[in-house]
Amino acid sequence: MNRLIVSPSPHVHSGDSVKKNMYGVIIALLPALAASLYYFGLGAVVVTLTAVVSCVFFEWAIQKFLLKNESTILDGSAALTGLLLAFNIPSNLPIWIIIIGSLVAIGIGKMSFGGLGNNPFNPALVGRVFMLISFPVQMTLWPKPQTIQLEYLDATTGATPLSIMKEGLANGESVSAIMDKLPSYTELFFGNSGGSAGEIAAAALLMGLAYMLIRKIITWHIPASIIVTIAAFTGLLHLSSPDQYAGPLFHLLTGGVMLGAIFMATDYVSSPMSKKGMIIYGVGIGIITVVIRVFGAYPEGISFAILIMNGFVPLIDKYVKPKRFGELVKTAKA
Amino acid sequence: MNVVLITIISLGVLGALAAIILYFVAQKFKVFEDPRIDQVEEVLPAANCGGCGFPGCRAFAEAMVKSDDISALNCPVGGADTMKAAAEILGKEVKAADPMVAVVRCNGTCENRPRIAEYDGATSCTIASSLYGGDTGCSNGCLGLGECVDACAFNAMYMDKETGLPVIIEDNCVSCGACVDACPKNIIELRKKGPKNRRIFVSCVNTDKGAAAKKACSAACIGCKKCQKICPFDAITVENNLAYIDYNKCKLCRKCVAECPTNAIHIVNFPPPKPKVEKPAEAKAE
Amino acid sequence: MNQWSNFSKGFFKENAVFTLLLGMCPTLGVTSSAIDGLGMGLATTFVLVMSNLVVAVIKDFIPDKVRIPSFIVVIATFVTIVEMTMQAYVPALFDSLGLFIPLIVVNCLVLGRAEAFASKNKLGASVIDGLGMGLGFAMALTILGSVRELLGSGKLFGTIIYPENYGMLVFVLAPGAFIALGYLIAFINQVKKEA
Amino acid sequence: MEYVLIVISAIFVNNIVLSQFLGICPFLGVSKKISTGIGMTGAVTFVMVIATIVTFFLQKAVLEPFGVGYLQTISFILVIASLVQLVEIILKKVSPPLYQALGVFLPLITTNCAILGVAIMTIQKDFNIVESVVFAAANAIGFGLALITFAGIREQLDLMDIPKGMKGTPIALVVAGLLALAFMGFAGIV
Amino acid sequence: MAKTESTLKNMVLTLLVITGIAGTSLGFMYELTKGPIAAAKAAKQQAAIKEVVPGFDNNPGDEMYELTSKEGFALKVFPAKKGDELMGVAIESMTNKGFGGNIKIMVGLKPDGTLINYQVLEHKETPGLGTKMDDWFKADKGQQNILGKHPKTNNLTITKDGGEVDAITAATISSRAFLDAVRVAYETYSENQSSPKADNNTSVEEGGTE
Amino acid sequence: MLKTFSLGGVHPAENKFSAGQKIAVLPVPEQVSVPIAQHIGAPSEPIVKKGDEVKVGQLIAKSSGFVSANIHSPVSGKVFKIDDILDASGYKRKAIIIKTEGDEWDASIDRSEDLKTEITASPEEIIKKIGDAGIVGLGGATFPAHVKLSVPPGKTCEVLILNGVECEPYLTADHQLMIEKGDEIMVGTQILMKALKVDRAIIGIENNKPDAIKQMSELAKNYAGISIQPLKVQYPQGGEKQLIDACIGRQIPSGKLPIEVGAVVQNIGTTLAVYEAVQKNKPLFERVVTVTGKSVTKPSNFMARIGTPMNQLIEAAGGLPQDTGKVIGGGPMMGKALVSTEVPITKGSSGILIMPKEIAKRAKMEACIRCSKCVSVCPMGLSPYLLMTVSDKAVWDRAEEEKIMDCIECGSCSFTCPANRPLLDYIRLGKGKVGQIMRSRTK
Amino acid sequence: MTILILRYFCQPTRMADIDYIEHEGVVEAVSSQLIKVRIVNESACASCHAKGSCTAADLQDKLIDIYEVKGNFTVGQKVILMGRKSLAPKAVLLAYIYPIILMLLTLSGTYFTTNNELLAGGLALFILLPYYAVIYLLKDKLTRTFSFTIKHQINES
Ligand SMILES: Cc1cc2nc3c(=O)[nH]c(=O)nc-3n(C[C@H](O)[C@H](O)[C@H](O)COP(=O)(O)O)c2cc1C
Ligand SMILES: Cc1cc2nc3c(=O)[nH]c(=O)nc-3n(C[C@H](O)[C@H](O)[C@H](O)COP(=O)(O)O)c2cc1C
Ligand SMILES: Cc1cc2nc3c(=O)[nH]c(=O)nc-3n(C[C@H](O)[C@H](O)[C@H](O)COP(=O)(O)O)c2cc1C
Ligand SMILES: Cc1cc2nc3c(=O)[nH]c(=O)nc-3n(C[C@H](O)[C@H](O)[C@H](O)CO)c2cc1C
Ligand code: SF4
Ligand code: SF4
Ligand code: SF4
Ligand code: SF4
Ligand code: FES
Repeated sequence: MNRLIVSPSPHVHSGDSVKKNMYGVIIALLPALAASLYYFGLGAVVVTLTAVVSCVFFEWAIQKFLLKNESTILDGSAALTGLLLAFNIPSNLPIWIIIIGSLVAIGIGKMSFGGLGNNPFNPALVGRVFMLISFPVQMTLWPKPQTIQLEYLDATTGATPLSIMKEGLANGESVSAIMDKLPSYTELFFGNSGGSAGEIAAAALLMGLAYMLIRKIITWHIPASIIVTIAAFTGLLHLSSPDQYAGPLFHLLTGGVMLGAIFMATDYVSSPMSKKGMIIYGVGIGIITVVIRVFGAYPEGISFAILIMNGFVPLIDKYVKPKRFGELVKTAKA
Repeated sequence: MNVVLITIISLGVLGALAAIILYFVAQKFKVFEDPRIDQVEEVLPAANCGGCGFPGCRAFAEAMVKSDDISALNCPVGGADTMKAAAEILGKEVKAADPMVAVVRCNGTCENRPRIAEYDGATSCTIASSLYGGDTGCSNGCLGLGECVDACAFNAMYMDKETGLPVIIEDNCVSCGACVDACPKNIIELRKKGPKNRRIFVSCVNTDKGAAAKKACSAACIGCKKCQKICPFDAITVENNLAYIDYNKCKLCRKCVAECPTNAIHIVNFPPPKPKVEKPAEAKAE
Repeated sequence: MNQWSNFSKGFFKENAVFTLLLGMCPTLGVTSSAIDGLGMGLATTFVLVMSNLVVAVIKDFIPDKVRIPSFIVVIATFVTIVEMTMQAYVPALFDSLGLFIPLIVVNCLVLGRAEAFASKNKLGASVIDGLGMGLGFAMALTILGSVRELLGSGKLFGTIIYPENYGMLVFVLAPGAFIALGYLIAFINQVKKEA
Repeated sequence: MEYVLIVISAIFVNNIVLSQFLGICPFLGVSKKISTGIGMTGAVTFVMVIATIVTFFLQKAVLEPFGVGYLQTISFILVIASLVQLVEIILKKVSPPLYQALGVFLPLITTNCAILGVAIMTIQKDFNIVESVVFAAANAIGFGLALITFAGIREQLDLMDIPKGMKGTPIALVVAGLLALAFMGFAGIV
Repeated sequence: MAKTESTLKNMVLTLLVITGIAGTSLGFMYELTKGPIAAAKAAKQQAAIKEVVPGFDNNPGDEMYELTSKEGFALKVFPAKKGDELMGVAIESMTNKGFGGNIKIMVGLKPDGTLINYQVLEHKETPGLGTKMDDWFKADKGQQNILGKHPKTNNLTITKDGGEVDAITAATISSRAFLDAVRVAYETYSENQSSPKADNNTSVEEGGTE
Repeated sequence: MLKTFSLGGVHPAENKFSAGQKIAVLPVPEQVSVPIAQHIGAPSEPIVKKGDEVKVGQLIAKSSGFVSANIHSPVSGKVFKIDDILDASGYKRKAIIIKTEGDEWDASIDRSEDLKTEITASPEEIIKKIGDAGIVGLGGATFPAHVKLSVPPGKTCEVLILNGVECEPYLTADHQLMIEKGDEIMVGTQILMKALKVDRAIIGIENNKPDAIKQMSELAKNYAGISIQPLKVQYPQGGEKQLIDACIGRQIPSGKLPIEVGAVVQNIGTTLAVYEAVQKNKPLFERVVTVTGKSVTKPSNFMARIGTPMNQLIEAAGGLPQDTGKVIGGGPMMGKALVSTEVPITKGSSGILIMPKEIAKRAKMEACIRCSKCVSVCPMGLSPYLLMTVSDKAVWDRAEEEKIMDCIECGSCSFTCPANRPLLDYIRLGKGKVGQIMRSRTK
Repeated sequence: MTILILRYFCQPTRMADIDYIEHEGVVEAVSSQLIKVRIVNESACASCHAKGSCTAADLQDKLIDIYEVKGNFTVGQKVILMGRKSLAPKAVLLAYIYPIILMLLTLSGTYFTTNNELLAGGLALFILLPYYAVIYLLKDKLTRTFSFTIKHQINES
């Protein structure tokens, strides 16, 4: 007789898979990738390829030689980490630094904890911040965006809007005076400004967000709470002293806020599990980002903010549980 | 010299103060921890496996120090040597506990026991056993998912891929009993290691009636009581269609072995058979 | 226990840093370069040896209940001596070790050895124990310092090994200290398992 | 404003554990459970504040006037060691059940570098008494923040399959390192 | 040997004896190292002065006087003389604008205010970043070098702020702060130049302690 | 917006192949095996011996406790033996095996087809009759109905909720019953209302059964106090707690019963059985079973005697398809996979689902990526990913703290998990252990 | 709006749900109204392999008095000691946090009015005396608050 398969229930599955989610995010990143290729040309190609290839390679090598377990490189998470790492660094970064960054991201940030699903911190950001602190010189030289450029290491460099703002304010210039030196909001929206390879085009990133929301890869809670918090906080500051603090739109469209809020803070592994927790997490990221940007030494703070809140995720998960059925009791009238 | 004087005075005052405070502290917080606990703990294997029935090696050490009669205590991992060493520290006597070893009481290899279904759930014997009796006709036998192997902290078990059954590596087994507790089917038993490591046991736990048992597994104990009748030492009892050999009574005469029609009785570590006719499939004698 | 193993246990088997995890603050705090690590290690060794020596001598005169404060006084005395001597003769090292010199006083390793070993053993054994544990501690600090210095600024004991531009600054800073020590301990555990 | 800066600096920017490397032993040792971490924070705060006041006294009223500043180390440690014990005695005397409750829930490990370190630092920074106390309390809170966050992560990691070689201390140190890395973002705020 | 019992008397006595011995030895040790410690400090100062204003033959420590800057810092000024000729002054200047707080430097100025050399004394900048200022501004690379420049004729601020000095890469804050300390030294010195400095010169004497 | 429950939920493909198939009466089998444990609670005690003659509807095993139920012979014939047989539990358990001879019903059973609307029995009599008839919940839980209807002192029931949701994919038994036996169900409802002393009953029906909603609404006009509540299609709407939440917006607190919020839930099939027991004196010995599956040639709804071997039903539905991988007793979400098709139908068998090999096999389990999808679908607001981990690591106190006992084993979490983690497998393991610990504590 | 947000987050968290914290202990003495249970302080140090060298550890056995006793207990029996979980924070508050706040207040109050550092410090320390006196007076109440119960250990199969 045909041997029957037995297993505990349920006997059907939604068909969702880790792979589908990861490749879904990669697809969502394609518009931003296109924008970065458009503005940074060869540099973007080199940086992206190096990061993706080395992340996947390191994951494979560590699993093969150190952990001696089954390889999971095909699930797309390493490639995604590589892609996001590439999106977070200048497109003229020397290859050897990118390789170190990938090693740190995958080796320290992910595989030391046992691989996919175990890492408390966002691997790509671990890699990025490690590089930022280790190689501050190279990590703060931003190539100027221009249509289809073919230079890589010797691309002309310029400051990011955020550092121009920070420098300007430090020199006592007023916000409006500095804004005149900067690209318009529309230009910022479509990515025509200096910055990391993948962070510049808010429009492209928002397309990715829409895609992920529709495919139900992520929920709105984290991105929305980050964006709203940043807008509200900078809005308040701006209202209190318009000459000292740039407005919300500026903060949202510059630097990595969009990339961070949409793609990095939402990383499943290092974000909270409950909706309430996600909102707390998002609000925390928003506040810390603004504090670092406005009061701290770094012009940009979202990477740090996400990492810091990653640290709090276990606490959030422990004390902020999803609403349980029957918790809010509506009993019968006695 | 002035400085030296001030130094001495201020330190002296401080010292005196500290002395007084600490004196009172010491009065209030008299805690006596027998230093022998540490010493005993030192000689214990530090496996913290719980095989002794205490939460950890330290708790066991405490128990040893505290109890007057330690004959009931035994660290299976360390064995007689450890117990002797510990007893020496305490100046107490140990009776050498009989060394034990785990045995797997199921011989439902893929050959003996045809599979009638294919399990596709979580790899856990407990989960599988809460779902159904198993993927063979025998609902008592080993499920083959290796929960016992995972439980063993001493690398003394592995799953034999051919037979689908766990195998105990006698030399590594410290008889901690973790596997016994882990198995939801109560298949593993700790038995006396026996003289020259020789022992005899019924390798089956099936309680079905003879025909059903036989149908499910060709090596099953069918409860025919032949062994019981032949045993000169009354070591064998048959209950619920299943024979059991009491290791305290068994004198290893091997009469029952040949008697068993299904070869359900296993012998371990005996020299190879002399002229005798065919031998039961000795699965785990090696 | 023979004297050699009494001495050598501090290097590997019972290394304060790698296996006992004692005195973590100086271990992490002053190892941004190999030389600082070595200096701190030696200072600690001195205190450890001297206090073990004194404790072994006076152990029988001390009532049990003031054991700890007495030991603390002894240790603190030697720490202060080290402090003053360093300040006088190696001011540069004193500056870079900073706060961590007085903190030798609370290094569990020092008090721990006095309490666990010297107060129970003979003079000779105590001194050898102190020397072994101290040098083991110094060795650990030097290794960690070397690793951090090499990775962080491309130097080893101040000699340039590769251009500083290629160094990873993190290793000179706080996070690098934790991370480097973490992997070092993992590595040593691995070696120990294989040995 | 001054005080706010002291507080922010001590908690976030120059966190006592994550950037000053003080109190690492309890940080690694008492961080397996969040609840113990919380208790530990309370105890450390209390001891740190009292120790700071007492050592401040000692410094200003004895050591400085008599010109025996070099006795700082030895006298501070003696004072602190006795103080911790004293606190225990008083608590026990005053309310045995309260003391018992504390005893069940948390350890009082306080002879660590953090206490002595903070006491010495306040003197070095030449703070006045209020500043000193605020500084001490802020450092204790900084310690607590790091400790509790860290304990949270460790509790989570406890449920995960960390590779064999990294289990235990190594992974804890790596986590501490990454936490320190994250906290570097606060650099320059004050 | 029988252990001493833990009676109150014994305890207090033991501790008294121990602290007594400790105190005595520490006191002597202090007496012993007091000199060398002071000497080490003085030597350090002397070396710094020597580096920033070489070639003097007086003891600048003896002739040290203090000036107060606009910001309220007390700056020590060490006149370095060869014979009677003022070679220049070494000024211990500082700023609180550093990345990690205060930065203290020793600046050597010619009597006319031209920068001879500098040495960084104390700082809490990030190793590898801010610490580069130790020799960054001495190196002949790009517009890094500030030696031999005159704060009056040269705009000694970083290029980003419109000046003519290249900042240390990725350590703009430290660079600004460092140049600020140089400015403080120069401004304070030059302002007091006009006023009769001879008085100051002799009034503060207790600077170099025994 | 249609009403539904407030937390979580999933929507698996419905696959109701047998919808609209008239309930066909299955021929009486040659031999039946009636397990004595087919309900929640203590197994019944056989009161017949080998060789005894029995009639259809004759009591053959007696309830052996408060929570237990009578069992009646589904056929007439001779008791062949009482022996251990493999049943749907996957284990061998005791069953009464009867060889059929003819089809002779117990005389007291009213076999006429006419509707008997007048309810003469008093509430107590109703409950007694239901108990005597061995009626247990046919919705799957097989909880003895008379126990559920005996409202404990101090509690009052305000509303009766009928479970016509049939939220499990594939199954259509209740749906078809509502179409074909609407009137009987209405009367059954009235009986239950009388037994519970309530004047309000709600029949919850999911929106994917528009014909049933329409028909029942029509009928309800003739019966006082009964209303129909159409519900959004969402699994596990049929879960008692979810259904109450969906229908009347009340949530049963953790560890409590529906009566806590003044509700009692009964399944449609149960209601019909109640009608038959009270009005027609017919004990529970047959039920509607859906036989379905992607490659089943004739997906059907059968009226089958309890104890009929499943392979007879499968034969009647066109035989076991070649590509069969799994045979499930019940629906795909909560049903039990069977080792053999020879096991008998019991009171709890709502369906037989035959799954082809290619979809029967679970995909490979991967590491949890903490995507929180399991959390958001859990209708009980639990954290399944955590419950699985703590069960795996045997951290039982944490499992208890995380309310593992609240899990209704709906399987939504395992269904959703992109990493294919067998969440529910482990949660069940944990529930078992924690339950054991909790019980030992109260002892 | 703010109120709404506050409400959203201020729902009773799960902390309160599980009320008891548990701790293993051994019955040390039994009398008519009171059972003494010895616990090994779980101060993490207890299980640290380095505790031998670490004097910071307070590895002490503690005796806890149990007043509310249900069931039979015998000396030497292993039991589970239960305290209400909310006790822990409360104990920390009473023993440490409140006095700190009191000290801070006294300190800043005195300092900013008198500008005398030593006086301020002294008073701040001194204020602890009345504080602990109050605690002492509240002895009975506290005894009731910080009471533990015990139950039999479950033998987990
Ligand atoms: C002050 C203090 C310091 C400690 N330090 C360490 C330590 O450095 N390393 C360590 O493994 N355990 C230390 N412990 C004990 C740990 O908290 C913990 O109980 C122990 O590591 C458990 O080890 P296990 O996981 O191997 O059972 C310390 C405890 C205290 C109270
Ligand atoms: C940990 C850390 C250390 C830093 N150390 C310094 C420093 O020592 N000096 C400094 O000027 N900036 C320091 N920075 C600040 C940044 O490098 C800052 O981006 C830079 O000073 C200004 O940027 P720019 O030089 O690219 O204009 C530090 C930042 C961090 C996070
Ligand atoms: C997840 C889940 C899904 C359920 N789905 C249904 C269903 O679709 N139809 C149904 O009648 N009962 C269903 N039940 C059973 C009900 O919870 C409940 O036991 C039943 O409706 C009560 O009626 P009964 O006692 O008459 O069976 C389900 C239970 C659970 C836990
Ligand atoms: C929505 C989403 C966002 C992600 N974001 C990141 C990210 O920011 N950084 C990263 O390394 N991996 C990211 N990943 C991939 C994956 O979760 C990551 O490799 C794990 O953290 C590694 O354990 C993301 C995955 C998803 C589904
Ligand atoms: S085989 Fe069983 S008894 Fe033997 S060591 Fe392993 S777990 Fe313990
Ligand atoms: S012996 Fe028991 S635990 Fe081991 S594999 Fe077989 S069923 Fe599982
Ligand atoms: S099976 Fe349990 S844990 Fe999983 S979704 Fe359903 S109720 Fe939640
Ligand atoms: S759905 Fe699966 S992968 Fe996602 S959190 Fe739950 S268990 Fe983890
Ligand atoms: S060395 Fe700092 S706390 Fe132990």
